[in-house]
Amino acid sequence: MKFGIVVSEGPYQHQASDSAYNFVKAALAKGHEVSRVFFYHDGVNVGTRLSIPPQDDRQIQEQWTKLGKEHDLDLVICIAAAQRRGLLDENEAKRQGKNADNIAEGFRISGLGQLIEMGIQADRTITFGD
Amino acid sequence: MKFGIVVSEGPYQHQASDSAYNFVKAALAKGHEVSRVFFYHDGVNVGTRLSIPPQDDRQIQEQWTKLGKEHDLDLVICIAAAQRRGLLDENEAKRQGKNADNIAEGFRISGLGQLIEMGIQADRTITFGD
Amino acid sequence: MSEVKKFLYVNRKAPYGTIYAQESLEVVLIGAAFDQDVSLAFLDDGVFQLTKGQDTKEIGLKNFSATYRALGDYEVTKLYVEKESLTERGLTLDDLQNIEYEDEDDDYAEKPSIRLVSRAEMADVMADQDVVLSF
Amino acid sequence: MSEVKKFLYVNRKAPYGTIYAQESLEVVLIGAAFDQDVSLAFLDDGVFQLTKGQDTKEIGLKNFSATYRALGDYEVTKLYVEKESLTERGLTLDDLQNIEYEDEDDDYAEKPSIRLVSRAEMADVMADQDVVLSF
Amino acid sequence: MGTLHTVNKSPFQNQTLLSCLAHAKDGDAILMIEDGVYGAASGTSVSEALTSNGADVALYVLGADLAARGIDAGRMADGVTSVDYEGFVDLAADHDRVQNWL
Amino acid sequence: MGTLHTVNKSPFQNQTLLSCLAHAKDGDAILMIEDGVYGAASGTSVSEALTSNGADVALYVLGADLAARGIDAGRMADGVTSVDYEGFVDLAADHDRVQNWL
Repeated sequence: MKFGIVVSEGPYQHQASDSAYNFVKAALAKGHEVSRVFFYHDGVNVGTRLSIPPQDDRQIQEQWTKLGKEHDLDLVICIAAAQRRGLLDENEAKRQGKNADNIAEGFRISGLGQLIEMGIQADRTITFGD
Repeated sequence: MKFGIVVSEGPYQHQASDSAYNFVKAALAKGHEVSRVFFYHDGVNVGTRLSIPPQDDRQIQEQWTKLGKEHDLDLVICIAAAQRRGLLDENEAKRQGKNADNIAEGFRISGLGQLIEMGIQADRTITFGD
Repeated sequence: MSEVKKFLYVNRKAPYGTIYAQESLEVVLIGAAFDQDVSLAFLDDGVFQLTKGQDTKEIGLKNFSATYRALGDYEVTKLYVEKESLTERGLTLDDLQNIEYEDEDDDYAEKPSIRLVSRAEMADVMADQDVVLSF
Repeated sequence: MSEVKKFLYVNRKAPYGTIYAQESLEVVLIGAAFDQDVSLAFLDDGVFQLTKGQDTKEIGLKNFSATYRALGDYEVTKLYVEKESLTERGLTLDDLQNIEYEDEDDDYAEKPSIRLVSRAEMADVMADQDVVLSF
Repeated sequence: MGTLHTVNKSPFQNQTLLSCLAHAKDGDAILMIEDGVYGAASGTSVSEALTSNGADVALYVLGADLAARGIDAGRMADGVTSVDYEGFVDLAADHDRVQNWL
Repeated sequence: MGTLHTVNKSPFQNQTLLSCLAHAKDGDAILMIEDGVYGAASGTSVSEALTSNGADVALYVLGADLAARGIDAGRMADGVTSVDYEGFVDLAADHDRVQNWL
């Protein structure tokens, strides 16, 4: 079965991204496919490479990057939500005249159409948020 | 009278930073002093210079930077909360081996002690959050 | 993608205090291009999104309430509003914006997009979907 | 800074679902160095922060519940817990951690830090503060 | 002059206003802001709880947030006074402390 | 096989569980996760609403979130079944759709 996942809250602030991560891991372990993880609202902040969590805490961004690499996951950050919140990739930073970017490896920034497309293609769409 | 202000939620996601801004402007207009604005929890994200809000929307970070400059406000971002969420200044980026920083002009990163100190020094402490 | 799915956007939160209502609307507008069978549900505090006379000048946030009236142009024409949610909040249909669409199949007659439903009918609407996106 | 103010940290949210409980505790620990008169209030869902037996292994979050037991070492010894909030949640004092401090003025006798108060007494505690920080 | 309490959550979704009312004392004031302003309307499932609270508590609502949400000032419950941001500042200054119910 | 509903908010603070219960239909399931797991305990001010809901709705709770919050499995209300994340995945797969009550 094909799952599509939405993450709607920021890392550390809310448990949503942790719950999504645990769900995705369990789904993959059971042999299901995860067609895409779409980060929306404050969920876009999961994809910053600049976070430095305490060493005795989980490393949320790194967990996703690693899981994404292992299972070739499509980790998509909503561009509209990301721009409001200051999450940029190199291209977007250049285009907008910003002198830095902060997206982490394994994530890509794209439009809201990717959320609808995920809903169409997945057998089940599940949102983790607040 | 001296006001100390805490902002506890992220920009755009929650109205807290807007309400705090409107309150601070009104307090200053009435001749009060605002001894410090302390950004905590997701409130630290107010201080990113990488956000690109829609042009027909308010520019939250720029509003604070401008108000801060006009009134010499002490805009303090909590370092512990900021590290979890990926908000860094140049020094911290260097120290942590990160290849970019994202703090905006007019904000400074400091410890939680600044919150307690604000509570001691201000006549009234007011929190805008969720 | 030839498959047509039934998409329901569930709105249970008030506008402005948090961004969910506004970013939900952004998804609906983009989603309209995908030719799916789209419905919107407004229940609990979500009914507050549709009140008329919203004026955000003094709080400085962008007033996006006019966008609901434009949904018809995007062929988003089914806005289910829960009656019990209105009543608990002291509201009636008269407190909500007048939202209409032009019915192509009926000589472009203007028809109301808001469909007032009971809680039980709302449950039926929810149970009849393929994809439920909550905001 | 010689002035001593009464600081109350108000905890009304459950732990782990959101970060407020944990970051509140971080403020309390830092604040302890400032030699103010510190109290903590636990009411509504905040009482859940003090439950014993928390085990976060399976959700992957850091378990910070032991920190409450260390508060005494920081001379944070007044933890007001609202009785009605416990009762509504089916809890009694027995469901909470045993949190103690050593009373310097009484030959370092171990005394309970948790003070069970009624809602009316909690209102009195709140009204007796200089600075109220809410999480 | 007592405490200024602020409440910023809709009382139809969240218990915060009720908890605030249960802890406010005679001479205190409650100011409803952001989504909390929905609590200020009359004829709702929570307006009874607001206006019949036992204590002698002054009730205020931030007019800017009321207007944003399209709530007509005529719909406000008896005894609720609308203030602007400067009025909010005055309330904060005139009370001994501010407690924000988050 | 109906809808899997998830609820992630404490029912003592937030109306979401009650709203979900009011919209769940016979054959649906409700899974309590995150702060929603507090709703699964017996002997609370909301446990009556949970277990006496009219519809034939199966009730589940995510054990990992229950353990994190120190709620003893023995305190669970009658008729609530604890599942792990793999059980959550099974519930999502076995129902026709998932509705997340946020």
